[in-house]
Amino acid sequence: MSTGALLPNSFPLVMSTNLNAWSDALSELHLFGMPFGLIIIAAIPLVFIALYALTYGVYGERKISAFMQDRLGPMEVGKWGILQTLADILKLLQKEDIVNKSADKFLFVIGPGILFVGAFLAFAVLPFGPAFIGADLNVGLFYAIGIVALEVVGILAAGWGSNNKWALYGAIRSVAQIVSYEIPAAIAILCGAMMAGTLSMQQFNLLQQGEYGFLHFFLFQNPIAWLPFIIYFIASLAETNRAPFDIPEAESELVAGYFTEYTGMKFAVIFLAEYGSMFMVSAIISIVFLGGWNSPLPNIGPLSLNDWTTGPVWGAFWIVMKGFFFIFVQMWLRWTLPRLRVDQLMHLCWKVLTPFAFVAFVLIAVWEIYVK
Amino acid sequence: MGDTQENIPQSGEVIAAKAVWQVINEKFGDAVSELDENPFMPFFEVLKREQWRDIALFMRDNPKLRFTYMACLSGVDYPEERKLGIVCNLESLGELGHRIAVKVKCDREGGIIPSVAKVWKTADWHEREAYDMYGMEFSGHPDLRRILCPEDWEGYPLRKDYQVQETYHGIKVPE
Amino acid sequence: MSGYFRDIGSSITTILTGMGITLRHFFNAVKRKGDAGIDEENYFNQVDGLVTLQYPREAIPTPKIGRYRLYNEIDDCIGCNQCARACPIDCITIETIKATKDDLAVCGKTSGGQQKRFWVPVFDIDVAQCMTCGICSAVCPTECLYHTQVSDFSEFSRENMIYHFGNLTKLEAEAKRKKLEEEKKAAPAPKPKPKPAPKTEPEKGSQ
Amino acid sequence: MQELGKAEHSSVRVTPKGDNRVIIEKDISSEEMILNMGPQHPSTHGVLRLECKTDGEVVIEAEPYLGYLHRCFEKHAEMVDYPGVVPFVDRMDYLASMNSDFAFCIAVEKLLDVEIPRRVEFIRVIVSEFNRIASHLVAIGTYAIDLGAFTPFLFCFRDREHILNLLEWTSGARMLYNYILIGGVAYDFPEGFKERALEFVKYFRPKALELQKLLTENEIFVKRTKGIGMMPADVAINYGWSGPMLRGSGVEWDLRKEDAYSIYPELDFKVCVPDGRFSDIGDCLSRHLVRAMEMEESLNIIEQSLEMMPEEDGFDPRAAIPKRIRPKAGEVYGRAENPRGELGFYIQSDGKSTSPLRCKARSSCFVNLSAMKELSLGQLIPDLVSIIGSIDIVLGEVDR
Repeated sequence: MSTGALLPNSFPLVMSTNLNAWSDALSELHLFGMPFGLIIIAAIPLVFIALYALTYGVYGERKISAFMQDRLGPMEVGKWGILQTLADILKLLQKEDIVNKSADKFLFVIGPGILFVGAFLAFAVLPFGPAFIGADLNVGLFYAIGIVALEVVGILAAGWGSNNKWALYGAIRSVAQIVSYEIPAAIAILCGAMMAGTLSMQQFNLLQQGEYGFLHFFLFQNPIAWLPFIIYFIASLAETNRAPFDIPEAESELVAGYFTEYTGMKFAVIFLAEYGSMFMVSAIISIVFLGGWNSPLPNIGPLSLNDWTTGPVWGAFWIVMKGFFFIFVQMWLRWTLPRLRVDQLMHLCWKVLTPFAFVAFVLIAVWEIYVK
Repeated sequence: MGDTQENIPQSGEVIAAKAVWQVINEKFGDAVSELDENPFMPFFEVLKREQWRDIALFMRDNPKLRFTYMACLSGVDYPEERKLGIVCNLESLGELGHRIAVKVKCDREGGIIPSVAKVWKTADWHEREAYDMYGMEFSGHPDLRRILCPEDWEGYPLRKDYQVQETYHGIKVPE
Repeated sequence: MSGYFRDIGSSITTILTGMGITLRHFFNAVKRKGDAGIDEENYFNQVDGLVTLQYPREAIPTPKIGRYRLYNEIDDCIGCNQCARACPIDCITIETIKATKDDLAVCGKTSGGQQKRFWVPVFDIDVAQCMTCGICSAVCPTECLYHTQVSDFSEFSRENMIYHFGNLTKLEAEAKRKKLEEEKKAAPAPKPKPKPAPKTEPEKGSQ
Repeated sequence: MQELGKAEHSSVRVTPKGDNRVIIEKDISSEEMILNMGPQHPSTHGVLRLECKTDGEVVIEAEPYLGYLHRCFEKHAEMVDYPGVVPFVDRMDYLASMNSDFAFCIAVEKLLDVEIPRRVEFIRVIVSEFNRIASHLVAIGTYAIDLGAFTPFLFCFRDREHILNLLEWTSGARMLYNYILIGGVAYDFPEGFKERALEFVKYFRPKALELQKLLTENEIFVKRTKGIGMMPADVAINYGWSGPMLRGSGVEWDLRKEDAYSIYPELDFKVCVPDGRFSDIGDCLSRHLVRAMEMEESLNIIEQSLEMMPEEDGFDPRAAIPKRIRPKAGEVYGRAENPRGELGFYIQSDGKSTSPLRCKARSSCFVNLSAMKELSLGQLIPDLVSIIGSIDIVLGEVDR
């Protein structure tokens, strides 16, 4: 459980063995008396969200959905339509920024802002590999769950401020949904915290480290962990308003839900926030249950695959890949399933997921005390 | 009627319609006209149109008739008779399977026909449409408004003497 | 209670079935159906994989019978006006001038060998209005009016959607009209025959 | 007369019931809100406007407003001659033009005295059954979209595309065919049509099965549709429902059997009614199932009629078309089974002119939609969407 398992004898920074070596070094960087390094630390998740949302989020989703539906998807801008999202962003930038006359201007403007900030703030505790984390809080997980829920405020502000009945419906539905699904999600995550005995994100990763790769992940160490894993995954779909729980933006019922009235860049920001929180929940689930930035490859005799694929850069690679995998599953579900109804959604939350989460909680506690 | 397959049920249709008409004639006497043995659409006319709703209800509920299904209700203009009218194609679903058409006529200006919207719900919107297109009133209709044209449209478009209005809310009406 | 668990069970199995189907399509995306036309043998050869085409560059060919843009072969047109009368939406406008006797040779014959008796200075088709029903081409006695396979003919201006097929310019038409007047004056009313052509071979076009 | 009033109401009442219905506690109800659904709304399938009185998510009442797509079909029909009406008929139910043409031609042919060649009848049946599949595919696909599943929609459209290609190959147009003419059809089948059509049947069966697995059997889909929008059989008849809607309520009534027009009596097919094992009879799921089953039946019909169709060299499908269509004076009500129900034409001819004196189109969607107000009572907004989707309206036909 020590950091010594990381690659030894490397360059002091690039291949640092110390936990959080890059972010610590950066935070001490001052230029002209300004905490320049901190700005970089803050900028890295921002750049990451933007880049990932541009490439994998929007373009990937469009391509994945297209392939699942026997279509080609975007093909015109660039080879295989790779630059399609850039073109879309350019289009959105040029669009007129309409604030309708009867809207509550303050709420209308601040809504997407809160949404984005909520999604973005959670990235502060997200470890991009062993060497980089925005802030290694000892309550990192708790913070992440809490701050993602800030989105509710943004959605409500956007929906109410739009002064549109559809937007209002969308916002109310969304708030009810997110607040409800916090409970099974939190309990499921608590199961993970119980297995780890910590709330610090980096500690989670360290605890799941080992030469047998994926066998050290909580999901494979504890058979009961599958239950909270699935519960959290389902709840995270609801929290990020993804299908089959996309009833707040149900396009066939509520036109576009809480962002019906948004145009141009504000619309783009809402989208960015959605993709941001999609990655956030995917990263949380992979940290808590699937070893975060640890390599899933085991050492098999002379093939020390695990050692070869461990390191600061590899760590970043693994966590991003795991996040992307869960995002793929989210997209996959979205392009397969119909949408639930409002009351069925609540039924699923309160009558299925929450009891099962409690059961899982108890079972895990029993396992931790008596079996382990 | 060239098609042989269609010929056989057609002639049977007229016979069945005749039996139906006799039942109605027994009950209502001279309120209904003679049966027109049109091979494609045997029909009779309701001469006393105040009784149309009673006839309709009788046709729906009498066990010998059971015209449960109204296929169509069309408004018609009869300019040479100075009348407007409706033609109802009725049918009995199930083992009886007979069908007949009923005509009801009213005056061209301010004509009133009793509504059968409560007898057959189909008639609800069809009567609204007939009112929209021809302008006859349906007394007792639950919600007699225009249905296809805008509320404030002038005139009744399917009347033979209809003149299209020139502008509608400042928009020129083509032709 | 058993219903509760049965619901959960069937939800999971049906969702997994559905996901299996979409995943199979996802992996089938390396194949493409291609742009085989319906009249080609291999149309149903590739049943999996992507089916869409990048339209302007790739397109499924229109079958020969394709009934799209209306075209008039004016050299064969005898100006009988049947198409304009048959058209349910009146998108064809025809003006004809009777050819004078000495002009008949100039006026020429159709490819079917029928003598043309009319100049057709105006033969306008408003293809923006045309609903490609094919009624006009069915009544055309000389089969000079027909729908082509060109299905994509958008224009930026609506005026460009009116296709002019007339075989005389305005000046020429004026000259012909004058000539006809003179001929009429010269030979007073030699039994005017308003529509000679259409009755000769009606319904030929429909076969 | 008091009895009259009572009797008038006696058979007509929809009692919304079902496992999945939500019971709303009235003490938490608040102010009513008027919600305008449409005319531009993704799930109203065109330009239908529903004025919903809502209490939270619950629709207390939804009043449909029509006429946004009113194109004066009946007036047009009085202006143009009989063959000219057919293209306008095409444009009424633009998803099932062949079937609409068929209905209109049946009506006019009843007035005229024409012998229709046997091969023409087969051609008509085959193309209209193809079009029925295409139309049901749209119905099922858009229903999937209404319920939030996008992929089945595109699968449906992928398969519909093949049908459109087949129909374009034989008729020259993709959507608005003007193919079935009064007394005949426009063209004979092209060379090789039979083989391609059979290939399509072979291709489509597994795809329909896949669609069934992906959509119809999906638990979420079942939960969204089962027990929603219940319509008892007697009320459905009283509303004049027809086609898949009426059969969804368990009434075995199909004009192809009842009227036995064209060559349908010679063909072996069954009238699809739900058996109540998967759905509550009369709910949205039943209607969906009927459509899915009818596609299978249409495939059977196509196979049979392709086999039975008499082959004739140099066959002229227009031979029986009268030179001048001027029916004798009279009136007729002709109808055919459209994918959406009974499409009937009441035609009145004065025997003098070549255009009808009166041509009333009894459109199936118009009648089916008229039950919307009653069906929507006390439903949730998502259920309202589900109900509209299951009615499968084509606004072109509703408004004519």
